[in-house]
Amino acid sequence: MNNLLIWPVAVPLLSALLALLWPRRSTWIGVLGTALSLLAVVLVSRQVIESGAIELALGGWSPGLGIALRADGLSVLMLLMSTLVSMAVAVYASVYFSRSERRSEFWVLWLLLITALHALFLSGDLFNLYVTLELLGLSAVVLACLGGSRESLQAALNYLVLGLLGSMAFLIGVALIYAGYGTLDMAALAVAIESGPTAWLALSLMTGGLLIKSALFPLHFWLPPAHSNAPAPVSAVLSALVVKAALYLILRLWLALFDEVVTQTAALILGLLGGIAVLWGSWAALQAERLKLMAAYSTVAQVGYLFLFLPLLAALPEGTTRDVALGALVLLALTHGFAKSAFFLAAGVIMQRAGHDRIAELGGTARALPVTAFTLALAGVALIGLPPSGSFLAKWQLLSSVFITGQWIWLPVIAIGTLLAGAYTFRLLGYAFAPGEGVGPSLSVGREEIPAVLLALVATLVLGFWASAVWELVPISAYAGGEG
Amino acid sequence: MTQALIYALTGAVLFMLGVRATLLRDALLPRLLALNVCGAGVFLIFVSLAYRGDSLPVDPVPHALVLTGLVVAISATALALALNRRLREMADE
Amino acid sequence: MNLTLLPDLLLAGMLIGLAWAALSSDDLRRGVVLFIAFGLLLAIVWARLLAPDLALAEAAIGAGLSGALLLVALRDGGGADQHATKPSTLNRWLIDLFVLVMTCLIGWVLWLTIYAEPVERLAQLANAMLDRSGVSNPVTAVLLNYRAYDTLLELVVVLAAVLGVVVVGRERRGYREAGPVFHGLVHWLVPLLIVTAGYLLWVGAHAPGGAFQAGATLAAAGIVLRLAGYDAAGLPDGRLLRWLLVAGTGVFLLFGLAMSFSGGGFLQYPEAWSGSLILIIEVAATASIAAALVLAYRGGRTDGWPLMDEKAENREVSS
Amino acid sequence: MLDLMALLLILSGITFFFLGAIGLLRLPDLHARLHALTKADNLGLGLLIVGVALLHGSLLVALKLLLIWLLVLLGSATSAHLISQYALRRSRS
Amino acid sequence: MAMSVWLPVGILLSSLIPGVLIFFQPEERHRLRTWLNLLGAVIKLLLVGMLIWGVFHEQVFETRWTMAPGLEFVLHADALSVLFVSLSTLLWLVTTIYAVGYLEQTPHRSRFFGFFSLCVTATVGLALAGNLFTFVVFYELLTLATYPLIAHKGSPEALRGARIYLRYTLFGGLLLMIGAVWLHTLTGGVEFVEGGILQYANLDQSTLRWIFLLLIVGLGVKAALVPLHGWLPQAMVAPAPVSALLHAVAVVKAGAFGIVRVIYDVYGVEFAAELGVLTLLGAVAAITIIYGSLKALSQDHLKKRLAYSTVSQVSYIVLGTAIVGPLATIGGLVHLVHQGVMKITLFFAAGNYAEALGIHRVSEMDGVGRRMPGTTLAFTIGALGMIGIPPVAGFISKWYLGLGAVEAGAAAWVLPVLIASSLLNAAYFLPILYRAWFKSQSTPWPADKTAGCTRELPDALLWPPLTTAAMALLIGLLAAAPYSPLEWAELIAGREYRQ
Repeated sequence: MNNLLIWPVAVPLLSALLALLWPRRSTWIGVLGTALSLLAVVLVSRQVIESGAIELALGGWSPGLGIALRADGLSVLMLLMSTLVSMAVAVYASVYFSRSERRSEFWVLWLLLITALHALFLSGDLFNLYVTLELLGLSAVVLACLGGSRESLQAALNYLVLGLLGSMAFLIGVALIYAGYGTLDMAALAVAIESGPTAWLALSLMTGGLLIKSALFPLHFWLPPAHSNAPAPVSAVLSALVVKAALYLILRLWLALFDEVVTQTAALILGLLGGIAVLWGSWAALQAERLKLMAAYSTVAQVGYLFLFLPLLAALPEGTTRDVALGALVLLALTHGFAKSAFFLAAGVIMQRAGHDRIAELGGTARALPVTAFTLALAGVALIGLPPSGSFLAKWQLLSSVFITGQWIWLPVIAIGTLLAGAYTFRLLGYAFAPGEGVGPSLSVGREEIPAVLLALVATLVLGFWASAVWELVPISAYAGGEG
Repeated sequence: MTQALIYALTGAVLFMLGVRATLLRDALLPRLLALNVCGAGVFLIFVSLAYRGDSLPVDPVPHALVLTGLVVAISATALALALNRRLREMADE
Repeated sequence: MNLTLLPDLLLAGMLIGLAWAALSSDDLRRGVVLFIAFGLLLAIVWARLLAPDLALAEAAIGAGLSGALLLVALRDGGGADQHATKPSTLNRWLIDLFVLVMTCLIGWVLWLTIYAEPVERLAQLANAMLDRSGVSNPVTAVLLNYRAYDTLLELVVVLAAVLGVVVVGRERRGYREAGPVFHGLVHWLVPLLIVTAGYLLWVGAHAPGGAFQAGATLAAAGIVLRLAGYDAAGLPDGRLLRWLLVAGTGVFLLFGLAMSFSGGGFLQYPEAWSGSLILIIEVAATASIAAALVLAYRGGRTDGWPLMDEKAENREVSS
Repeated sequence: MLDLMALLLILSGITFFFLGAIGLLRLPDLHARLHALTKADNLGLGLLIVGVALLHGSLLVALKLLLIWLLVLLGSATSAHLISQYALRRSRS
Repeated sequence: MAMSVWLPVGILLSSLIPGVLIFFQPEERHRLRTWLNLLGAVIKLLLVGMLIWGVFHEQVFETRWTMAPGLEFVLHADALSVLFVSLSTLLWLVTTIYAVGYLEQTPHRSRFFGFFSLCVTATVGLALAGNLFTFVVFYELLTLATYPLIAHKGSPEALRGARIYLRYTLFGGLLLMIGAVWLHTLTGGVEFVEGGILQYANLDQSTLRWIFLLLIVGLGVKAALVPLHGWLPQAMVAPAPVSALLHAVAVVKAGAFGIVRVIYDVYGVEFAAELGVLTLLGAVAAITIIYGSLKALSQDHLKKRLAYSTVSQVSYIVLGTAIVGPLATIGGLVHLVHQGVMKITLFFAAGNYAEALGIHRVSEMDGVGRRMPGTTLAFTIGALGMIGIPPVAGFISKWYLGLGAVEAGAAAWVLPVLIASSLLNAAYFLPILYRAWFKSQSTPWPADKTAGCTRELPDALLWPPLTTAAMALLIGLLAAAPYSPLEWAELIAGREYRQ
């Protein structure tokens, strides 16, 4: 029995219920629950690393009739990212929300969001994925409007409606799959699905739905307002984790379930959209006047990078080179997750101190908040893809795949994207390190500055020097047709 | 199986009608109606998959899925309406 | 064309017609009312497709509660198209073309999978395992045993949504006290609805019905109460309300975990007990669903929802 | 014989519904419309239910159907009352 | 065994750890900071001493760490890296002492010294990089570590200079990375091997030419090859110790060192010549030498004049590399050290003039020799070395370059370039010396901060230029002694041309 697999879902869920019942203790319950979820994920990861992919058939019913939870390399990596990021953000949020009247609701929804993320990464059933997607979407929407401003509500509402549309597209894809193959279990489907109109249409619809949620150009327009207007800890997880969840699903579908269906053309289209996203998102980030808006546009660009991998993956022959590229994709996603959450938390610290986040008025930040300025710099390094961050390695491998496949068109995209990322990062740093009175002096290094800098360090150092673990984990697949 | 096909096709039409209206309208309430029609379309497809003629027992799995979907749909609708209401209040203030 | 298909074609046509009318109406009230009618018609279709559980749920949730929520949203000032920017003709054409093509494609795939080369799905397996599920209504077996995990997460979705409703705003203002006629109805109706809910809950094990239908029926009772001027809509205050909301998910989760501690898997009921366990879970779920739906209808936080820390509250008042 | 009677009852029930619907569409003001609708529908439903009960031939089912009829009566009467009261209040103010 | 693995890492950590620790020190703890800095520098010096001894005796020092499939982080010490490592370590120690004196009582010193140490770490890492991947890593890190140093003052000019620097170097780094990845993909890993690896790889020649172009342009940005030199004169807004380090060791040298690495240890100098890419490079180097000197001639701002002089002088290294033959190689490599020592002396001196008397311009230097004899003495030695007057070190470099050109049959164009540039060097340095020593003070000093002091300057400011000036003199005089830069350059050339 691998009942271990249920704990990453059960722990945060149970904590959420407790936090709802005892609102006065919600902060404690929230932080502790997040920490225990981290523990559960670590235990699961250890087992996957030691003994390969694991499966838990819930209720003892054979997968297909029942629902199976599965953990393999990819899901473990995503789980680790989400739980580590959420741990750090939780510590930050315990300060950020300490005076908010919506504190207890925040913690309940926070834990529900973690529940949803973990459930999504572990799910091995298509319809169950739909439910987790909805749970993720709804809890994210509610968290996003906790700021209470008109803009944040409007953005959250748009986010909700588009998310629902995306879910519907995903769900009709699921319906077609059930119609064509008579099961919803992903392991069975990984074997059964073959090229044909059913698989084609289902894949298109599901991908289309997920593209909305992962904010790929031109479906990105909801993201910048939603992510930039939410409270800082929420922005952090929205950009770092929630967007990644949809991306994770796309990867799962494309590489494990529909690997025989995917064609070069389809991958090329997504790659092109990704390329436009890189250029457009970076450009918009360069123009942005507010720190959080800049970070949100940068997310659009970073999502674009991830999609650049798809045509390359489709062109590479199955085997080591493809696994290397896939690992690089995952590494890039992870690095971005850590870096962007660090970025948003740092932005939150600045906003609380300065009362605004207008980039041009951030002079003096480096003097008043050295740790936070340092965090911004580290996160920026990871966003540009400079060493020793994980994204440097990923970009190296991305370029390498470009050369191997001969798909030269991506070369200028990557180059210009990198330079633009450098431009917007250093534009910000230029202001932050300039003298000025934009940010008042701080009394001491606050508890809220530490989580951000730790996240940034993970993105720049840990994922740089210990990245080979990613490549060791990625080939461990729970799906027969899949990555391995 | 013809009945099942009729309803499944109806489901497809409803789904796309819903998508169309979601794309064309920009006020919240019509969009919510549209999304609900979308959902109904998908549910109809599911249920027609379950139908195997009047004599054979139905496939209960899609029924359960649709029940779950219904509850999810109304939850989302309720949340969207609540957000919308708050926005209107703020506009009035 | 077979004449026996006529009723089906009629129903299908009416569904599409109603949907079209509801969605293309510029008058929102009209759209909502048509949508409710659409839901009721859909319930008939469910019944036609041998899905009585769904017919009940649709009538109660899809048409009933959705309708109530939409109508009350109209009362809030539902909102005409804010920008009223009509999409350009080209966009309209493109969208219509896209819709047409996609409809054809989906239709084609459905024709292939349902008609041309039908696929064996889970029907036999699900029905064959019924004996071991602890209930004899196959839908309940799927919901609370085979795919219980889905249902658990779905309860969590409800919880998240209703928390969202509570978080974003204050409670809607209530209604004036009912006149004698309406009051009379309420006196009759509410107990009847509660009894019906209990019946649906109980019967769900072997016949159409179950926690969702029961919960929705119970919620209907709450809504009727509120319409009659009982602002609390039958919900308790504060602490108890929280317990009520948590009950469904909590009992479900704790039972599941208990199973895994006692040697089985998560949510793997011992066969002999599964009937009773399912019933207990359903009772709790019914309570939570009903509470959540009524709360969603009430909309927003009330004075009976002291979620905030008292200290924080005081600070806010003093500042 | 029983079937024939049931059929007749059902058909006449449908006719009442039909007339009620025509009334709803054609009559000039709200009160008249309400009048036509509730009267016709209540009676139509009653006839329909008796017909169906005859067809089914089970006492338990017949009792359930009767219950439904009573509830609908109660509901439609009350709602007709509420609607007309509301209309009255509006026309006064 | 263990030591051969840990020594390269230790050399990196000896500046990295103090650097990181210094970041977290509060501003007022300058004594602790100074001790940390000096401790790191001395430990590094000792470790490098061990390294020199080991490499001379053909011991292998290597650390490997897999960062990604096919991407290994390799620190490897060969004769060439030792040359650069020793230079950076020695000059870091001197510059640290100078910087402590120079920055006394200025804000943000923790930040400054933190990045200063990181900058040295990156430079040493570049020197020790055992493959192209590791080189790229440190090349980019160097960019990151120097940016805050250039922007340190926070004034609009400083920020502008830093921004320009960043634009150039990020662009260069990107091209370098693209070239490196491309080559990496073709060969499956580019280790630095004496004599080069590509001649055996049997790859398409025109592809290799393209890659060479990418790599050299990428490196040429930092090496300030014309027309990629635009950032260097702008970057002189940085504090004097930074300029000193930038021009002598860190950035400019990193580019030149990279070019040497690519030509000798990746392509192989003979193979590169076969590809025909060296002629072009030699031409660019020659143009840069002349152009830099000409520009220097017209600068009144002292540090700008020195900056253009750097543009010109660093290309001697590139020129030496571009000429095939051991003698030219020796000339280029030894200039890597000689130019560093001499140029750092000049910048120290320039910093002292600004610090003591507020002198920023050549035209303000009349009679400064009498007021600041020690500094001016150091400046004079450095300047004479730059011109190439024996026995100062610069002469040795030029001599070997000339010999190499003759050996390679390129005398026809190299010798005129060398002569012309030496004349130009004389033309822009000798007037300064003349003003300083022989003219009398005509206008008051712009900002006399040492008026009334008995000594010219505090020890921490005076001794570093004198030390480096002495070094410049000594390595010129004792060029034939064992372990001298010249001997070492001969050792390297011997190993590069062994095949």
